[in-house]
Amino acid sequence: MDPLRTLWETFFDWDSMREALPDMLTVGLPNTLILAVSAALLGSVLGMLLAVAGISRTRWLRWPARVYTDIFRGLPAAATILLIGVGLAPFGLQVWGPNPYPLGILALSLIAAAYIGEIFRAGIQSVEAAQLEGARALGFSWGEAMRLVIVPQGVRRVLPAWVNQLIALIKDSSLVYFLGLLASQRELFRIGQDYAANTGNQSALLLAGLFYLALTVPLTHAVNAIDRRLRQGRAATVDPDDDGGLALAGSTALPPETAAPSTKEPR
Amino acid sequence: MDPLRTLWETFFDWDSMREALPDMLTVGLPNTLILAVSAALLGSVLGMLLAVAGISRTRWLRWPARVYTDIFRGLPAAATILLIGVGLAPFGLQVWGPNPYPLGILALSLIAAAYIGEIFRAGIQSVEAAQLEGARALGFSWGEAMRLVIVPQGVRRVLPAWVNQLIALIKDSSLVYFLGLLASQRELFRIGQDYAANTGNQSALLLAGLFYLALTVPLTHAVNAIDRRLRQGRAATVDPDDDGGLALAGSTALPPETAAPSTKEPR
Amino acid sequence: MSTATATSVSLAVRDVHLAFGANKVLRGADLDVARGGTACVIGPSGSGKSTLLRTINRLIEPDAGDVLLDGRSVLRDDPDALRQRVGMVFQQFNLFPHMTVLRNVTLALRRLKKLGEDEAAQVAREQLELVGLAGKADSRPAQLSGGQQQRVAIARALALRPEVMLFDEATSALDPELVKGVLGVMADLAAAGMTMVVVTHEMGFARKVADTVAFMDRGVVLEAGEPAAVFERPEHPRLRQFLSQVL
Amino acid sequence: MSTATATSVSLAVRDVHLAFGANKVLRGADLDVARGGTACVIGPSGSGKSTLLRTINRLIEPDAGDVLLDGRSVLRDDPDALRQRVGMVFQQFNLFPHMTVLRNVTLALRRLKKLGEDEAAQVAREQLELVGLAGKADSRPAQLSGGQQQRVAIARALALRPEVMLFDEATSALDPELVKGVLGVMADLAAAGMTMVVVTHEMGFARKVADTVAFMDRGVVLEAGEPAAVFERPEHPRLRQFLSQVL
Amino acid sequence: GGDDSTASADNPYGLQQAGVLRAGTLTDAPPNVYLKDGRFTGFDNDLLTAVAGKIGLKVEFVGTDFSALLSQVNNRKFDVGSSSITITEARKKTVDFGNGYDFGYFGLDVPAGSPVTGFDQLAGKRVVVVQGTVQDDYATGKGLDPVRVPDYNGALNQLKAGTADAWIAPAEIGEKSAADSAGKITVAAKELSPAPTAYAVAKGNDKLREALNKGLDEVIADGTWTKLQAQYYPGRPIPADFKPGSGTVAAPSPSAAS
Ligand SMILES: Nc1ncnc2c1ncn2[C@@H]1O[C@H](COP(=O)(O)OP(=O)(O)OP(=O)(O)O)[C@@H](O)[C@H]1O
Ligand SMILES: Nc1ncnc2c1ncn2[C@@H]1O[C@H](COP(=O)(O)OP(=O)(O)OP(=O)(O)O)[C@@H](O)[C@H]1O
Ligand SMILES: [Mg+2]
Ligand SMILES: [Mg+2]
Repeated sequence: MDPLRTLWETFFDWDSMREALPDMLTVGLPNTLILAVSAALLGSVLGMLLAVAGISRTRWLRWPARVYTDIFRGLPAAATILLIGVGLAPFGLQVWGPNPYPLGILALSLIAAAYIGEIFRAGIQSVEAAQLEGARALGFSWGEAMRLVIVPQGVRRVLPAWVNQLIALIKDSSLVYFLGLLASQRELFRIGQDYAANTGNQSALLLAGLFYLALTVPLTHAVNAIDRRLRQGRAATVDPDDDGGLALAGSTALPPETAAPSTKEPR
Repeated sequence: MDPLRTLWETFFDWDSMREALPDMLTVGLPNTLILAVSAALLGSVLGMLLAVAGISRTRWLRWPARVYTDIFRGLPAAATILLIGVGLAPFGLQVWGPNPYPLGILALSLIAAAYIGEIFRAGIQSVEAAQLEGARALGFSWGEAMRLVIVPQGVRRVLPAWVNQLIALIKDSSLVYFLGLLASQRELFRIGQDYAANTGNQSALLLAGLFYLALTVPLTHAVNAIDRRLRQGRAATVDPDDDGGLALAGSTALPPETAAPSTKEPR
Repeated sequence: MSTATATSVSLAVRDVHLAFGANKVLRGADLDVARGGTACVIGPSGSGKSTLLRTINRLIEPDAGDVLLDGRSVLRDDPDALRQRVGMVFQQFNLFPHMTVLRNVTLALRRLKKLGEDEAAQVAREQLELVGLAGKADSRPAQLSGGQQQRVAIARALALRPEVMLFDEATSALDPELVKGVLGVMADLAAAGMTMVVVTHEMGFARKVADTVAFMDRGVVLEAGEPAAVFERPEHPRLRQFLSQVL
Repeated sequence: MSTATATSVSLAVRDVHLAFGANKVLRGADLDVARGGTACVIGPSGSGKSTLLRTINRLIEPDAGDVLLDGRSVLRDDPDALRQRVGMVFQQFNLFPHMTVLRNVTLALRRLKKLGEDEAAQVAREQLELVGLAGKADSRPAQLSGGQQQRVAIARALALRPEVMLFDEATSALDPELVKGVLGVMADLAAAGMTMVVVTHEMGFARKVADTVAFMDRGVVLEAGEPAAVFERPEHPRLRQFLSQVL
Repeated sequence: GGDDSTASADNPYGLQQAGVLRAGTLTDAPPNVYLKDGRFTGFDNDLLTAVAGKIGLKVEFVGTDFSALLSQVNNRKFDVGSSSITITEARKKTVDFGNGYDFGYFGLDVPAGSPVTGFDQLAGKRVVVVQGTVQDDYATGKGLDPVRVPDYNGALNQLKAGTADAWIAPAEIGEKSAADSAGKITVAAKELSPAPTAYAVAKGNDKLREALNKGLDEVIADGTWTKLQAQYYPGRPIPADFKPGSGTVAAPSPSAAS
């Protein structure tokens, strides 16, 4: 057999995809969304707390944040999910019953928070000290200055990296599988993998990938659009066809220089 | 059954850990390092190219970078690794023989590049346009200005987020397993998983996690230390016991205010 | 500036010391400003003028010395409350780049003075009008010229009606017309009882606005007094040399 | 500034137009500077002075009009080559915060002028010496006072020995002594044949350094001529009004 | 089937590397296939080594994930798949199977003291299975809506944590887990699995499939199969109607083989 044909059939077999599609749409997609969205919200809030604690002047906030981040970022996600899912299972059983989602979401959020915390910290620390001075000179407390002036600027600077983490979270949501899932609890990737294991054909897995793309690409572009809107400056007046341009912060972005070939390509 | 005892036995069985230790040290650790370090290097270089292409004024650079990022970030890592590992296998076989590492490293790098590219882009775009003006007014071309002035500042701003991705890479290195590994090619996580399967408890997996920590924690702190050193300002003269302080960029960080309880806690 | 400030306070800086590492920037600086008075601080670049202003509202804590408002040390109080009484315009303006000009001015009005949205906007617009920037309320700082940014910074600080104002080179980016305008605003403020410290390198400006002129060099105030005295009859040789360079 | 620049060029700005969106910032600005001459641009805040300087070295491309060096349009050439001939000091300095003062000055010397490490450092130190900052070579910009930062920016631009220098409020943060110093430096530069355009709001300074004074208002140069003529016998009523405000 | 371009005189089976049978397997599914002391072993793999020996091939084992195994066999990254792969119609669309060489019992593991005593009492209970296994097929086929986990440890964890009422396991594994559990888990019942397991080869690689079938018959006839059965599944009775291999050779009885 022609190896290219085999490859094609392995990954792009339409019949397998069609077969998996209904399950993916009615079961996998909602479940992935439930897991990812809840964990994204919780993880971002926790991440912000970690970031602020991580740059606090109080050692008793800085150190715990550091240790938390090191551990939850360093351990394999599967191990963390197992530790929390199995370790807290007796407790979870009492509160939520045998559904693994609550503990799974908790574990995913705790992991995401460690990553998102570092991203937000990077953004916040990159804001010039003069901004904090400006805010504090008006009479804002450190917390208010952070909340109203520093954090909004810092977070905007790292939005693309934050999107990274949301996308990773969408995909990590497949790891709740380690906690045991009913057929109706499977998310996109798991359904794809079930088909792959049962048929030996990877097309359903690729279909799961396409679903991921359908979630992540609009997310990326929505955030990029917001990012561009928030970015101050001439953008509003620029030919929309050339959106972005060299969109550095601030307004006086240099115009394209068609006359100078040496400046057209980065190197 | 005492649930705490069960948990303890499941995750902290010293005998299982001791049994797995030699393999982890002599086989898993070197393999994980080979995979992660090569992919980190290649992925960061590609990521930088993607970031610069992504903010270029030339549509023919910006769009491919965008599409690449969307796809490689959106697809599940396992699917990408399989696609590349299986799809390029005939080619790989000719060049490197049946060893799955080269293709695995390639796939890991391509995935990491998509994430790292977005991180670097965030950092670079956050640099004020005035900096680019300053550099170009001296006579530097766009590429030189980027390379000498903008990129160094931008990358420093997102170092913690870059470390995030390196850590994710260390852990993603376990996914080359999908391409098939000889016993001597297994990395930390796989060895942990295999021991866990043979012993019926997760301790070996947790040991793998501890190895990850032993890699990721020093990495984090090394980069943080470099970050702090590069950050301009008063840092050099600050009591080392209170390192960091409120380390915003620039020098005039506010001193701790012990007299004002309302400003001590972030909120 | 139609509304008078509630109270009028005197300001005194007493033997303030501050070092950045080994660099002793303030080495026993003293300054006295009467209630509702205006002190101009002049002196060579790097002599510690900006640093002195920062210690007054405790953006930097002095290593030693004291700052008194109406004779009461500010070092024991809550710095946030202090800074609501002591406004500041920075040499580099320190505007918030992610907010419009209007929001730069209303932010503290709403969050600290607890004004409603509309009320804050009205106060802010009046203040912007006063510095000739009514038309730029919806611009971002990066879309403004240097002088426009400086005026936004002035408006932002004045909108809060502080008892003491610290201006760091408040007219450095302003043309003669605007300097005249700011001068008028400041005369009104002084008349209304506001106490002011103005760092400036424009001697003409200092002569016009100051009740007291203080000459700083290397972290100490070498000479202080009425403008006429300081400018016409400087005693310290360093000050004489300095003034001899004025164009 | 002992080394003379290789060549001496004349500069002409011809009917330059530029709009930021609906905001027409330049509306047909003209300017002529003779070889080795110094033009001072004065005018109210927001009149387009900084924007005009930016169009001269093509940091902003004008929407219409032309810029000529020795009669030759710069708009068709490689802008990087142009900018090596035309140095600029920004109103906000635009120093590189992640580099020491010395590296701020040596960067272009090494990368563009291809000087060796030591040679570049020597040129830079000489230039820093000239602006009184020899002792700050190893500081970061954020550790400097406003006037010190401005002087680094001046040193950084001058170290490259451009044929034309554009100063945007080059003395706004400088005290009278330093203004005198910079004045001396500029006199030397002019004597060595460097052509200069200086935006300033200090009329005394303009009067001292300028061969030509150009008064800008709302994007056009309303009046230009010898300092004596412009300052003593202003023709345009707007200019008369402007000058009447000088302290 | 089709023509086999990679086959040649010195490489009659079209292997990736002449003389070496590259076998894709799992590292973590004892006792069928697993990795111990750096060696791939387990009943299926030891048997495959013996079979390959009969046709003059050396085996090189490669560990992978089950979900990726069959597709890589089909793409000839592996010459053969060895992982207690149950022959199903769905899988036959992707790969070809040799003759069956093993059967399986299901064991029903329950927490000690559970009221469940048989496979017929599982309706409405939370039943855990490992994803993609025959047990999964079986439970799903019976409409049980099982909880799926990635590996045996996951299943065991569910029982221990009390989040599942029963685990349908391969009988040997279920028994080993029960024995290791210090009385916390017991095997409630056993049942014969419906379909045999076999080695998988790429579609159309008939030469290799036939050679493996021939080798399999030889190791059945010479008693290796029986010996490995006794080694890996001690005490497990062989059902009367199960015939390994082509069915034309008889396996010697355990007593005769040893
Ligand atoms: N990036 C921008 N986007 C929109 N408007 C801008 C931008 N930059 C400048 N402007 C506007 O253009 C006008 C001229 O600005 P410019 O900086 O040239 O003034 P200027 O004469 O240098 O004033 P100043 O003396 O205050 O520095 C101002 O009204 C300003 O608001
Ligand atoms: N964060 C800092 N770290 C170290 N040194 C500093 C820092 N800030 C200021 N300095 C030093 O302190 C001295 C005084 O600075 P300051 O800004 O108070 O001067 P200034 O009188 O305001 O000068 P200018 O008129 O130029 O603004 C300068 O020599 C400066 O280099
Ligand atoms: Mg200052
Ligand atoms: Mg300007």
